[in-house]
Amino acid sequence: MTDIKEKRPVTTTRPTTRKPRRHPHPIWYAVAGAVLVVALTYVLPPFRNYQLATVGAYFTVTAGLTVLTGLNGQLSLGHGALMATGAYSFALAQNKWLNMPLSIVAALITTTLAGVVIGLAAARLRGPYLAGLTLAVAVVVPSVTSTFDETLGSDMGLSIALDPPPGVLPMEQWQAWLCWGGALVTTFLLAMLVRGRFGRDLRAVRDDETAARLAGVNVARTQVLAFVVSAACAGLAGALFAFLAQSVSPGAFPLTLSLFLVMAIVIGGLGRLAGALCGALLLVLLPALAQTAGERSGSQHLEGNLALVIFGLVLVVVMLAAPGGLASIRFSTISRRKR
Amino acid sequence: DGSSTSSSSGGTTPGVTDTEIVLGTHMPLTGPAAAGYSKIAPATKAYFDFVNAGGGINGRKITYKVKDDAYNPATTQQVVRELVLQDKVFAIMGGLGTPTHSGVLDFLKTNKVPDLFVASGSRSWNQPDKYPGTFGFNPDYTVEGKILGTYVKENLAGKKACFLGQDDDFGQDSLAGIEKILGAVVAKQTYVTSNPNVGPQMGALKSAGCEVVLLATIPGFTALSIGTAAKIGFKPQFVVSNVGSDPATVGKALGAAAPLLEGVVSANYLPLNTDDTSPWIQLFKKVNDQYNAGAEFDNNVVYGMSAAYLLVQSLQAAGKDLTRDGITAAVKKNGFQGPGLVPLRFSDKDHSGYGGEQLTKVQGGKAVFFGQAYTTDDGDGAVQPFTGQPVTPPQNGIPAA
Amino acid sequence: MPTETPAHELSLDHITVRFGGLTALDDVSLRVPAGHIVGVIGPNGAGKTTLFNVICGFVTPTSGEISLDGKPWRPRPHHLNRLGIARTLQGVGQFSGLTVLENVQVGARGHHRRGQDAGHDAGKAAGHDGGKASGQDGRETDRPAGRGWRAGRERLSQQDALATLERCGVAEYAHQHPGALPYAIRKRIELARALAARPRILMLDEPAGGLDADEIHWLAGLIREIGTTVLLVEHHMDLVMSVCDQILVLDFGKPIALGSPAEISTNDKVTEAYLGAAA
Amino acid sequence: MSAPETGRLDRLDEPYRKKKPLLEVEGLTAGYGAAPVLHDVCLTVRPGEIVAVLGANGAGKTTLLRTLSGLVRADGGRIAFDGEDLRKVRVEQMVRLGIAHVPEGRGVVTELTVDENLRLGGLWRRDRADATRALSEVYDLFPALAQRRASAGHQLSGGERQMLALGRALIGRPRLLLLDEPSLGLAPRITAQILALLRDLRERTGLAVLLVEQNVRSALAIADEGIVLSLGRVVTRNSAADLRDDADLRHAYLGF
Amino acid sequence: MDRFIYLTFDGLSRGAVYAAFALALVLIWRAARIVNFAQGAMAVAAVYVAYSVTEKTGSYWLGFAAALVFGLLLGIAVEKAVMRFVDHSSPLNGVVVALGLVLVVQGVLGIVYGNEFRPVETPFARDAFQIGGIAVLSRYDVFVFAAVGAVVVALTVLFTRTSVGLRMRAAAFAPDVSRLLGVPVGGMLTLGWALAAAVGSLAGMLVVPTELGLNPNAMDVLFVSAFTAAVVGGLDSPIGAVTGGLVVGLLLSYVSGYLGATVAPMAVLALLVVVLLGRPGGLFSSSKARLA
Ligand SMILES: Nc1ncnc2c1ncn2[C@@H]1O[C@H](COP(=O)(O)OP(=O)(O)OP(=O)(O)O)[C@@H](O)[C@H]1O
Ligand SMILES: Nc1ncnc2c1ncn2[C@@H]1O[C@H](COP(=O)(O)OP(=O)(O)OP(=O)(O)O)[C@@H](O)[C@H]1O
Ligand SMILES: [Mg+2]
Ligand SMILES: [Mg+2]
Repeated sequence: MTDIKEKRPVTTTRPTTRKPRRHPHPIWYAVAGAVLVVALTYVLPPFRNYQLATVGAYFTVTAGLTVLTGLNGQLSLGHGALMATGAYSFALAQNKWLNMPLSIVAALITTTLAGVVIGLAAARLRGPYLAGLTLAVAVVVPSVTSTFDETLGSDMGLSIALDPPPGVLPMEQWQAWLCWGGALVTTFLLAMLVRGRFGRDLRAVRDDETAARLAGVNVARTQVLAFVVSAACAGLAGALFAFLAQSVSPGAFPLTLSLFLVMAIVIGGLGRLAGALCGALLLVLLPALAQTAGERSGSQHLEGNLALVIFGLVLVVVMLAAPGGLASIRFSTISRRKR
Repeated sequence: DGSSTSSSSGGTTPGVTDTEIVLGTHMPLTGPAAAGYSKIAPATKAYFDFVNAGGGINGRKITYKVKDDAYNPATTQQVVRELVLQDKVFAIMGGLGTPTHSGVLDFLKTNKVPDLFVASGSRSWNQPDKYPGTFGFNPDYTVEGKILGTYVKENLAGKKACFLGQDDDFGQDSLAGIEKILGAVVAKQTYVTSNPNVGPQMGALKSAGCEVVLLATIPGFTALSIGTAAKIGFKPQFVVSNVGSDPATVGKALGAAAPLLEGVVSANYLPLNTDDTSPWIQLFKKVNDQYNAGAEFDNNVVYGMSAAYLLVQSLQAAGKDLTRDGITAAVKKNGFQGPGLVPLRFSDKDHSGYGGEQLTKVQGGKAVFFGQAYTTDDGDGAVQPFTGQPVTPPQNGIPAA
Repeated sequence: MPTETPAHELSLDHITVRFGGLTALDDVSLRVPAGHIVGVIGPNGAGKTTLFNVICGFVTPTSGEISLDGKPWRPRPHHLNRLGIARTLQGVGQFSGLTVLENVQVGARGHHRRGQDAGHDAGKAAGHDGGKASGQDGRETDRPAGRGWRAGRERLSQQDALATLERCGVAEYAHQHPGALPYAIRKRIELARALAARPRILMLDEPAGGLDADEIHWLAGLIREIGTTVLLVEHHMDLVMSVCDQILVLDFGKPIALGSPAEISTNDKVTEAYLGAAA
Repeated sequence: MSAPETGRLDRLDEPYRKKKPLLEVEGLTAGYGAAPVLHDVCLTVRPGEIVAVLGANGAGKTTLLRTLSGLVRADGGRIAFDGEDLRKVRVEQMVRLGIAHVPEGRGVVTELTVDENLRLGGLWRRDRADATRALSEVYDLFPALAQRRASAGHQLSGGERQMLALGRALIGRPRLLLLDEPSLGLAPRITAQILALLRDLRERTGLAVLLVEQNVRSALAIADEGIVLSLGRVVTRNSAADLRDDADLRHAYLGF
Repeated sequence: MDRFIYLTFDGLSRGAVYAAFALALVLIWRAARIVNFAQGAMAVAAVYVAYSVTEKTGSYWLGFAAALVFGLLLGIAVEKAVMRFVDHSSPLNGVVVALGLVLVVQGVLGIVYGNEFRPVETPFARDAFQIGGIAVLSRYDVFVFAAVGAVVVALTVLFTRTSVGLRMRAAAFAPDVSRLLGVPVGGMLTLGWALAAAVGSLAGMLVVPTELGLNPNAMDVLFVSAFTAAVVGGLDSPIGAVTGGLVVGLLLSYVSGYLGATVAPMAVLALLVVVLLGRPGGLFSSSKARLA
């Protein structure tokens, strides 16, 4: 066989790029995360624990969404509706059986089914057309709840029966544990799932569908699967939110929620779980910080609106300064810039 | 002063020191719902500032923390927890909205936070056994429906009465009240806030031959409904819920078509912002000018200040030794006399707010009261005329203990 | 050899493809015997890529039949890999978000199944099947312990992909992203991805595009030695003439000639339509 | 080789050859961020001259053309075109100076039709009448395109796209043509036709061409001069004839 | 039958305003390949400007002109000051920046004007003409139809007949190639944003009077309907936007009229599913790209 390299002394001198360093196994991240969260819940005051819990619940959905949007390239503006599906299923099951694990399973099952249905339609659509369809899904929630108001309770929603936290555990701490339990299990499973062939296929489909099909990837199935996986994550997150709020109502899952989720994963850093975490943190902290900043500096009339302006400006500025998202900022980048 | 920790009440009551009482609320300050409601909290705060300037209550000044929840129940959860757990408020005062506020009832109960004068006409606030710390303010939608129904029954007898309502508990409770008096209406239609076109609904009412249309609508949709009806040459007598009847707001939304409002019947339980002869309005206007930067004086301002007045009354009644149990007990004891046209219903067994309304009619672009006030309940109780005398505010505008 | 190879591995019968008013393929028939190298040439727009698209299932023929191993067959793109058919694209179709190594791994999906399929002679002829891999590192047969079979399989596919990249002379780029690489390198990565599937039928659409003389020489060697059935669309006549057993010439979608390189190069119609006076 | 009928493309009567350089590049350094790809590149193209740029893949040929037309920013060095400093000229001004770049991998706007793509090539021109004339000349030159006038770019075959990109560049009647692997995907007959056309244009209009081509033999067959790039540096610069004969060089860099 | 006719006209007049706004979305999509989620907020800002001008001068038409001019300028400002610096390698970056802009614009409007509803005048009466006792169209509806028609014609001419339109499309699809062909890509983007924002402002002027009243969120709900309309029609086609707008308007009217307002959003979803599963690029999508 002719080996082309031998005739080309010039080209072989090109420095070979180093092999990327190996990442630790996801289980270590999960364990470290769990230890950190449990430790945190003992030092944080109750409200911070509640916020921590909210971050966990958001992380569950942003992680799933970043797999769908970041790795598979499908844009969903309807994840708020999937969360609502999970939340309502959880509420109904919980009010019927008062059994948390069972209710969470119920939430997972219904959202998975919803994910299959939407995913099947989504697999045929691209770009803004997919955005349009999922947007319509996002805005249909109130309509569904009022059409079936006997069971879903219309605008008022449902309140949820919950067992008290075990032992003498304060409620907020219990909430943080459960939400982060859900988040860490989810992200661990997602990390395992996207490490190997499936993750590669997801990204291949995102980058070039034709080439992916020729390489043997079943594009439609990969896309549906991605949708289902991320829908299940959204379902779990919805259940966690319902658990946190002890109630569900359509107003808690407005279109803006769906939009904010997309915003979170993009600003956090699209396609990485670290980005999803950044995004989840941002979803909780940024509005709070913006509101505080607004309160400090404005009169009564301004505070809400000023917070809005600050929130929006931060989003724009971050996106311009770090187009790859927060998770893409590395110390090395920063130090290189300084030089 | 250095007295921030020690307190005559033992220092155990959150949000209360010798010099301060911290109250909190949640309101939509931004987002689509802000348009209707964002003026209430500033008015409430202005009245508190007025009281603070007059020396406060038992030497304590009121700090009122207003959190924006954009009318999103999930955000309400967040901000109310922040108020209770982080800011350690003494009580939640005037939390606004049915879906938003009902989500935090359990949390407030668990944390034993008094939940005073919820700004919504839902019947959910009146559950003394389940939520002992929660109290309403507005007459509930069923009470109002019964009173409006009574008006139709007595004055427009024999005319075909129809209904258009918001597709939630507001519309449903309202319709329930109306039908308790009138029996089934000839035609009923609903709308959803996400679709600002009531053409199909008004068309249906028109073709059903309706002569009276009862509206359980928020102001924007009142305007839309009346405007749309006129557009298609449909001119029934409109009878509108207090929620969506403020002629200033609705008239503005109608713009040039504002004259259509003439003759529209509604009801209210607080003095009307346009009634300059009312001593309450005079007081509130003064406060508004001094402490609310002269904000446009509409019925939302009247509402905010009336609620604030009631809260100050409650604090006075709870006495110097302010505790959470103390204030709920004081509210339950009732006996408050204030701007309201009818009595508050508070008692051990009843946590709903005002128990009735008086009818109004739009004349010359303003609403004016006519006839007399009625009271009733949200059950099958009769609608009865209320004969009590209105009271005037105290000289200095601040209720005494 | 476990089974006897059928006479015609792939055959197309009276394929016609129309796009609106345009007839891209007009009653094209082609029989491809196993192990043969069949070239498809013709002027630009003659329908060569369309013919490939028909075989791959991207284009459904307006009429005509396809059969594989003598059985009627309806191709579907993502089944090809499993059936042992691999194709390169005319341009470059790479996953810009994946490293070069991952790009090749995507194509290497059938490999663990084929690893046991020792009778697969095509790979062996190219010195490229499991035998060689295990000869190199001796790890193919025993599953690597420690992280379970999944991690093991992943490592296997990685080794395999690296070996394929090496074979195409682009292993040094394994951990780069393909977007910024020179065109010719990307063409070879494309080739590596197709080879990684260890196909029995390899379809190459202008594989020499952008390659220099040296590389084309190397490519010719590869095609000749690979031992699988090859369908080759190419404008580089030296390459086509030197490697093909049989050549189909298309013009405006119509087959105008079919024969050995020698026959084709002396065919007047072909010279006129395709090669031009220069050739 | 059948010479195409392009008589009407003729604008200049006097031979422009061997006049003062049209393009002069000195000490050019350029790249994509971190490490430069091109180092200290020098070259000259005179009117009516065809210069072939040769080199292994990855040598930086494409980068050189992209730098000349401004798509890649030069980090250092001088680029002069007809006396003007090209580094100060914005990309969109290049056509107006008479520089046309046919990028690697067919820069066809796939969402536009063939006709729209071609018209786009002449939109900047003030001489509308001549732009229209040039358009019909291109259709004469590539009858395949004429047939597919109303087809969207993304329906075309590979070769059709290449013809489209090339034809579009000709509509601007450039003085300097930067061609990046024009033969890519083209049938031998069309390639020959295009090379003949280049020769023809150069003779009659003084067109200068910087030609990147993997098919070294045919490139050197029509070129006057060749430069060889290796790892971003000019390793040889010589007349085409000499390059054809230099066996060592051929073996080391050109592989034939 | 009367009811059907009534609902049809009601739906058409509503659909026309969706169409107006959908046109703005189509324009920006063609010119910059971005779905501008800030379009609604920007339009509201323009309507506020018109409101102020009309308050001051008492003239509707001065306000109208001011809104269009302001829209034009706002579009230029947004492109030159923000969008130009967005890294468009991921299409989502632009979307997120647009969402950020929505918050900024709404917040600023809230600060300047407050969150209350404000009345907006219409230049023509909104009482519908009656034909045989059925209300059909008002003068205002006719005005809206005329305006929408004019915009469609203008856009169609722009994109199919003029060289600027060709340049804009080329610049949006292939910036580098366009630059090589002498297309000032930056200028084309600015122009696209300016025109789209102006059309958006026009749509805002037409829409807001038919809504609840002017407030910073006045276009939120409408954006969803208009985007749906644009998607149904095919984002690349002005005619598609108008068709989509009218279809959505009619559907909402029929469903609200015959089945109740509550189910209307579900009907829209169903429409999208049916249309997009049949034609994944919308009703007026052009031919499918070849795969290989
Ligand atoms: N999906 C399609 N829609 C419309 N026309 C098409 C489509 N696919 C191919 N064509 C047309 O069919 C003809 C054949 O195209 P094909 O790509 O098969 O040519 P080819 O022989 O591969 O040419 P080349 O050598 O230039 O690559 C061309 O004219 C092309 O424009
Ligand atoms: N966009 C880019 N970003 C970073 N590096 C690049 C980019 N494009 C090219 N390069 C690098 O620049 C070098 C020269 O590439 P270039 O494309 O100019 O080579 P070439 O001589 O044209 O090769 P070929 O003959 O294969 O087309 C290569 O090492 C390549 O990896
Ligand atoms: Mg081809
Ligand atoms: Mg190159």
